[in-house]
Amino acid sequence: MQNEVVIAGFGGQGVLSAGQILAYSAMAEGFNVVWLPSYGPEMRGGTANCSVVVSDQPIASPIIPHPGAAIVMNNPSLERFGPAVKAGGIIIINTSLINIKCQRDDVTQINIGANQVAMDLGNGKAANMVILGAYVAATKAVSFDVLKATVREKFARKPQFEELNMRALDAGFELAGKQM
Amino acid sequence: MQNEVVIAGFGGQGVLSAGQILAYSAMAEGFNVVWLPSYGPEMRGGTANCSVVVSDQPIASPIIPHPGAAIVMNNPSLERFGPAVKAGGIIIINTSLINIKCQRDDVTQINIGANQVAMDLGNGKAANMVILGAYVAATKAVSFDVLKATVREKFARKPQFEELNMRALDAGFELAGKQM
Amino acid sequence: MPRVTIEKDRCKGCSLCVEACPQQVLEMSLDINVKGYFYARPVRAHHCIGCRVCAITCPDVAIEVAVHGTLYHYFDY
Amino acid sequence: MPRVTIEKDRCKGCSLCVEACPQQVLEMSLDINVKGYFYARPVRAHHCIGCRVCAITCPDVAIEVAVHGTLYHYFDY
Amino acid sequence: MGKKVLMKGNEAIGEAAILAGCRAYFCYPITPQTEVAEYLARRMPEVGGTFLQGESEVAVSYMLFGAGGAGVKVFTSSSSPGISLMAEGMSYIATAELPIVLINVMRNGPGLGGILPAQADYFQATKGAGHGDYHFIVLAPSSVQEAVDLIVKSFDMAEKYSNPVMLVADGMIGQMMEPVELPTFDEPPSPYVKGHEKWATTGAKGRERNLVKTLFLNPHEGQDHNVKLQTKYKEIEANEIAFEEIDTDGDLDVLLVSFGTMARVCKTAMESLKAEGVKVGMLRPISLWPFPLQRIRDLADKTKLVVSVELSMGQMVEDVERAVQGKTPVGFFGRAGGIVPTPDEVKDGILNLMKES
Amino acid sequence: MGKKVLMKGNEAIGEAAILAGCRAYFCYPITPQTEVAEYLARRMPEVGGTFLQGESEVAVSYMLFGAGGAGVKVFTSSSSPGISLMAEGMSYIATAELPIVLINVMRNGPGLGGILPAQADYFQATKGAGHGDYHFIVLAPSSVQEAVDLIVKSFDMAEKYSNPVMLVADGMIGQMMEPVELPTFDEPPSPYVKGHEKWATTGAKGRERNLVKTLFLNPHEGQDHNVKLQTKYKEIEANEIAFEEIDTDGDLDVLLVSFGTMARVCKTAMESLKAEGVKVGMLRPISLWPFPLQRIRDLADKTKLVVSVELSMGQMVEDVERAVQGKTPVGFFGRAGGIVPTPDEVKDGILNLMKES
Amino acid sequence: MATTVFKRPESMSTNITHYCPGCTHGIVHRLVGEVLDELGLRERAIGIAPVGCSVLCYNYFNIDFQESAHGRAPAMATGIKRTRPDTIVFTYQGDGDLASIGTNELIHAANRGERITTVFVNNAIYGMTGGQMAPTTMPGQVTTTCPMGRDVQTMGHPLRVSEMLATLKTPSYIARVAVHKPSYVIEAKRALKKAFQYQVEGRCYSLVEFLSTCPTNWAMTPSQSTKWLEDTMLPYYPLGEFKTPDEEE
Amino acid sequence: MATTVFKRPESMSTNITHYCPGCTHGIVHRLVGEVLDELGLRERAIGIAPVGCSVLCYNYFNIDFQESAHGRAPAMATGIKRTRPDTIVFTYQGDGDLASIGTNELIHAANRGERITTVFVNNAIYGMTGGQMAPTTMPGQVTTTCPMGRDVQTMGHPLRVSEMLATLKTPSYIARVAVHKPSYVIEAKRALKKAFQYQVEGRCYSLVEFLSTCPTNWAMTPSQSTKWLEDTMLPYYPLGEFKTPDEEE
Ligand SMILES: Cc1ncc(C[n+]2csc(CCOP(=O)(O)OP(=O)(O)O)c2C)c(N)n1
Ligand SMILES: Cc1ncc(C[n+]2csc(CCOP(=O)(O)OP(=O)(O)O)c2C)c(N)n1
Ligand code: SF4
Ligand code: SF4
Ligand code: SF4
Ligand code: SF4
Ligand code: SF4
Ligand code: SF4
Ligand SMILES: [Mg+2]
Ligand SMILES: [Mg+2]
Repeated sequence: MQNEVVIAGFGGQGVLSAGQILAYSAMAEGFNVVWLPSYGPEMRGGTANCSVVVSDQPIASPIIPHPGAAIVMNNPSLERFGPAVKAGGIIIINTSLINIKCQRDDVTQINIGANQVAMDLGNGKAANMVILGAYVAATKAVSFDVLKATVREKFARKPQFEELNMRALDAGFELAGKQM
Repeated sequence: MQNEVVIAGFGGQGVLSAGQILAYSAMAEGFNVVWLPSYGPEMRGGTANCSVVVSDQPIASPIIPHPGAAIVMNNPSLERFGPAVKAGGIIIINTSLINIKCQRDDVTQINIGANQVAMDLGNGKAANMVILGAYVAATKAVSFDVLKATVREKFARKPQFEELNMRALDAGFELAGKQM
Repeated sequence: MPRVTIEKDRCKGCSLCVEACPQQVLEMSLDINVKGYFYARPVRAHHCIGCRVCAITCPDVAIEVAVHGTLYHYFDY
Repeated sequence: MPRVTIEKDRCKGCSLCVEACPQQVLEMSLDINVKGYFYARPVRAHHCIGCRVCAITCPDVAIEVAVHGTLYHYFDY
Repeated sequence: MGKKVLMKGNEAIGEAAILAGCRAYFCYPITPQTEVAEYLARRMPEVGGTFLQGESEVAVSYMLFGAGGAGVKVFTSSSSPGISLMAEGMSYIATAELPIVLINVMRNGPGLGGILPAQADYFQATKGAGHGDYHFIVLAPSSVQEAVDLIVKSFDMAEKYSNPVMLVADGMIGQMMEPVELPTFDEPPSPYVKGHEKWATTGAKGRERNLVKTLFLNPHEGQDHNVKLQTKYKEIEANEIAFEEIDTDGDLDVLLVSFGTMARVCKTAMESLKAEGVKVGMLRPISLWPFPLQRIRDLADKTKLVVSVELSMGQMVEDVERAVQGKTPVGFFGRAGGIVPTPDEVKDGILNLMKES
Repeated sequence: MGKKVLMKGNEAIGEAAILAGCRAYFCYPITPQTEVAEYLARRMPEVGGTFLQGESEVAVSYMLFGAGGAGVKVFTSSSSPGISLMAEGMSYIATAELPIVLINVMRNGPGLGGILPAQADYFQATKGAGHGDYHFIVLAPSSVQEAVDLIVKSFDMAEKYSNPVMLVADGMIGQMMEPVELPTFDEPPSPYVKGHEKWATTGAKGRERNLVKTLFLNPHEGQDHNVKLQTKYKEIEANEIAFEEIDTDGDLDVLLVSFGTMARVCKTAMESLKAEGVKVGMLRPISLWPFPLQRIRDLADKTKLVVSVELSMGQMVEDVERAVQGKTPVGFFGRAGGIVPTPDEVKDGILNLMKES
Repeated sequence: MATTVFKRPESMSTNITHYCPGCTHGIVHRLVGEVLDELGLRERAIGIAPVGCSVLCYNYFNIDFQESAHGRAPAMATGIKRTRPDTIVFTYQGDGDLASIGTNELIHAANRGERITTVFVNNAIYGMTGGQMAPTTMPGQVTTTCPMGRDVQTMGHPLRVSEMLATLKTPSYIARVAVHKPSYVIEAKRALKKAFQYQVEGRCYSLVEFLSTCPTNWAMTPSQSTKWLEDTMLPYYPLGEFKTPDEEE
Repeated sequence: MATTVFKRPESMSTNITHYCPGCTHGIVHRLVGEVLDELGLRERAIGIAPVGCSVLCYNYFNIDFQESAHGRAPAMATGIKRTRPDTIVFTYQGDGDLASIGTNELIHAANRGERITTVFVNNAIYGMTGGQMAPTTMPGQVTTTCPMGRDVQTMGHPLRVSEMLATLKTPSYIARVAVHKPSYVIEAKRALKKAFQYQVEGRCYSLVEFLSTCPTNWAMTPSQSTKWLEDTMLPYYPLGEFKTPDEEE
């Protein structure tokens, strides 16, 4: 079993930490895992992305040109990673900020208005959790309970965010479930 | 034909320039020549020496562990280079400053009180010319006329020294001649 | 009459010009430009005195100022 | 009585001590030491007041000064 | 070994140094390894150690010299241009036989280049950036776990041989997160180098004074010191060659030689090559200096082609050629500019080389 | 060619640069090459050129970059530790393809070492002191005359290939005096690099602006630039390999490979070896990079033993091994610490190696 | 008819900078462009880019440029100006570049009296590499390499480059200005114009230090940054001309 | 009974120095030895030798020593003192070493407030390499790399290190002294003792600059050198304490 996902968006959308949470969860489940950020030019702004590989075997190449899934948080990310996902894979699209079409018909597309949902929950910053919940619902890369436990641990010292994030994960998980 | 000589003494005794004059003379006669100074520690004081190789063939190694001749201007120089001269070679000893004995019986020793002679001529600094004259008398490495011409040229702009140096060369040449 | 022009897609939304304008001519937009920034725009253009303060403040050379008729020389620049 | 001692073979013949001594105690030699230098030596030892100025001046720590009896403390050193 | 934690390579590198007993870290920021510094800026004070950001890499190399010469375990991290600025210092440190440890998280060059992963400092690391005859021991991890393990080992080797050790990783290893088991020790390693009392400068109380120097004005002293160094280097060559072999049993169509991240890409490429019926094996040097010359030479006898695969325009390939001694053709596949080739690109590259050879 | 004059190597080196058209020299003093600076401190003003003593070798390397990037012929000289400090700058200069010329009058190391002659910066010069994939053209004169000729040639090569050139001499060549014929030109060479208008920074008057840089943040741009450099290096390898062969006709008992002063000592040693009935020949590389791999490989076919003779503990020998490809045994004879072996020591060393092999 | 009283200077290109929103590097760029325009120097000018956030500054000017290694811009400028004395050469450098790794090149270019101008952007931090301490970082200021704030007991006090350089006898002009508010920008431009004017006149070294913001690594909004600069940096880094040619000539 | 009122300090070895006759490096050495003795620091002291004529200075002391690369002594001292805070660490550096190639390490060690002491020997020339220009060379002074004399128009004015360092807020003690005559030597020792005393007290960076002679490369007799120093150097390099701890604390 090997699951690969690339998570991409603007800097500040929390794509790197969403990837890390996924990686922590995978490790907690006893999988091998590699989290690899793009670390572009040495300056602020622009886009960010990371890839997470989860496997029950030792992971050879950390470079995944054609991942099984992509989570895209904005237009440039869809443009860049949409075509890369392997046939039969999954693309999770943040429709709150993406207004272009994904031209692939050989992949499953899941549309989540992540920013909107998060805003409705009280804080737009939780958009990354919404979409992460959706990803786990769609791929079962890790168990949803382990994912939630990881997030809970991570926000243990900020209970106000813990609650919000739990609800964000749930919301994404449900929305994706409906589309499967 | 190849002639090698090492010229050694205190810093300031003019051993490097004596070697250079010899080298210029040899070049003027159309020989190949290498002048090589010891360039010891990066600081003042201590001893100085140079070696001059004159040959009618291209000169391969500039390093002459066993030269045909040595000109030694003080005790440490005799101690160091006395034993190095090849058997059948020549050692020219500045008896003005050397009070130790050269233990070799397989070389020709020529004793010149170079400082004394130079002092008598009016300037102790010409000791190097005295002993150079002696060397050329003893080895005929270059023609004495060419040597004198070289020195004359070198001191063309300081006529007061030119005269002194000519007489110093002559004195050394004669003294050595008598000992051959 | 002075005219201030802001090149929308050059603007990075720092809002320094808005804060700097002595005449409250400028405000930040509610929608985003191609780079994803809220951008500055003149909303009270007729209050503009052509003083150039906004343009001088802008780190992104997004602002141009033109003046019709009398040019008041408030400061050397 | 003060006594100034110069270690002959440490001396490099700079003659700074000779110039420094307020009592003209020291002079340069006419013969050379093992290193080939004319060296400084006390020639009017009985004039020495033990002031240490020569020793303080010597770059080669060649001079020692000892004092018998009263020690005049001319300066802090 | 303790329990597994998920760590970013750069942070794991910092923690590994602390686990090895190191309590002194001097640095200058440079991408893609600045997180080592940022991590240790927090951690060193917690464990009572020294963290200092120097004014430049040149200065840092001599802070290492100073601290190393004072007998403490000392560490730094930098990246390609920063390492170049340490060239003089590295020559000095090796000459003084100071047991310092240094990691180069390589980025793409030459010049200012960029900040993406590369392995083009192989020559610099193994043949010496600085002047004169000297060697750092050079080790190349290919995972975060191995980086941790090799750093701990580096401090031991440095101490054992009184010789500096350089690790070379690429930006990818510094930036990625992987689970690691941090080593545990019955007795925590000392922050001081064993036996330093004999040579280190700590104040000459109750002993002869110690002197740490690299000047040898007397040529015989210089020659002797060089011979001493060479004797030590021979000993290291005899003891410390390390590599991993994968699928090298039996006759081979092609033997890949590759290190670090590139070797991981090769591992995946090997699967596809095997699927196409190619008998492929790999030797992954872990010690780049000393280099596993003899083992590659032996494997060359039973392989049709040896290919050096590097994130460079071809550097280790020269040592591979030296190893193979013309027994079989040697090919090269590489990329520069920070581009890490995909397993498929590597596969295609190998197939092409096989066709040509 | 003009008439013969007796010149000290270092002074001849300075004069040669001026003859080649160079009117810009930046330096930092270091024995055994300081006389180059002292000579040019007088000469440059006489010919209307620029002489500047910089604050350090690091600074000097970027003064070279600046002047080179402004399209002028520029020169520097230094010695081993000083060259190490230029490691970063050299990588930058090679990346920006600036046609600068530099001489390393090598002294004994590593570390501060001493000031006596050595050849232990072979690795540094040929494999790159700096980071990343780059090459200087590296030339090694073995007499004062050849130093002069090669410096003049270096400026041409630098211009032709838009590539820096490094000469490596040893302290002996810098310090000794030999007769030299200084080259004469019908038309004095220009102080400016041919075609610099296309790329050099001189003020963007009446043209597109020019940009001299080494940053390639886009990996594809970085890869392309690296490929461009490698293509040029291949061209240089094809055109510019230079060496001298002595007595290499017929079958050989031993082939010596040696450069610079050491090759001259070998020449004398060869006479004694022949006297003892040994069939000995020598290949003296003049270009160290590119290295005469193929020619040595060819000669290896007809010789029983190849020996690399160096003023080092063994560096060029690795390239010799690469050249020989196991066809015949490769031996090494060397000295360090500034000791130049006598012809007899070399002879004995060779005889011993012949016995062992 | 409308008169354009403010627009992008000729010496700048039309590229949009990569700087963060509100980063005052952009203002300093524009001032350089304006001064080059106003003094008619575009075709004689050669800029040197540093390593730092402004490493790409060559993209924003329409003049000849060289890009330096970290800290070495003054040496590079020396190489150019000594061999091309008719050009106008300036370095553009951040505080990590100029006041940490590159202090030696700075001091010696200034002390030799190189006929160049340095545009020094002091934002009290290493911007490009993500916010490490600089020698200019303020006491107590939190950065990634002084996570508890700069402790002057172990890391010393911030380096005042202009004051230090002004003790040198050689340089012509040293001034410190700020660009966080329009009134300061106007003053800043005056100083920069003087600096270039002196170079045109053949006088030696000039430097203008710009107090500048780094909203990203200070973790502030642009307008908070402006206030922090005013409240924290200004008192420690007083503005003014520290050295003018007349003093010495 | 005779009381010895002057003899070689314990902290020095008995080796005869390699310095030229009349070179005042020797005096500075002795002062260091005397101060270490008088403060009882021999067994805690670690010296750093520079590259310059005093490269071998470790031969003349009976204390732990490290030998640095050219100019890097303050960085080396930092490495030692930060990891061995109970030792007393000093660098011994010439003007080429400290004021040319090593200015960066000097300034930043001083500005970080390293708890070390620098013994700075300014003889206005590169002694060891045979008399090249230093940043401290006097206007008009002839050296092998400024054979027509230092021209301040092209090479700038001599660098006054102590004045420059004294503008830094951090360091504790900066003083300039001379050693060409006994009365100056006495003053010099007082300053040096203070500098070490401050280090013992845990205060931060101290530096004493010694104006020193180089008879060989100045091409003068020792006593001519003394006079040249007095007449030429003293007016440009005024003696005194430029910074003391009390000022700032
Ligand atoms: C030799 C070297 N060391 C380190 C770096 C990494 N580096 C790039 S930019 C930078 C700091 C720049 O800070 P500053 O000069 O203050 O500029 P800013 O980004 O704040 O404008 C550093 C350390 C490098 N590129 N080269
Ligand atoms: C990197 C490097 N560059 C240059 C040198 C050569 N060098 C040795 S000593 C010296 C100058 C020393 O002058 P200074 O510091 O004034 O000491 P002094 O001899 O005058 O006491 C130089 C340039 C070196 N050893 N290392
Ligand atoms: S020109 Fe002056 S008044 Fe007009 S918008 Fe700009 S700041 Fe406001
Ligand atoms: S100052 Fe410029 S970038 Fe900032 S908001 Fe105004 S127009 Fe936009
Ligand atoms: S102690 Fe004083 S009086 Fe005596 S010799 Fe020395 S300087 Fe002269
Ligand atoms: S001062 Fe010292 S070295 Fe100089 S002459 Fe006097 S005793 Fe001799
Ligand atoms: S990181 Fe700071 S200095 Fe760099 S562009 Fe952003 S705000 Fe400006
Ligand atoms: S060269 Fe100068 S500094 Fe060096 S020992 Fe001689 S007099 Fe002293
Ligand atoms: Mg900054
Ligand atoms: Mg000096």
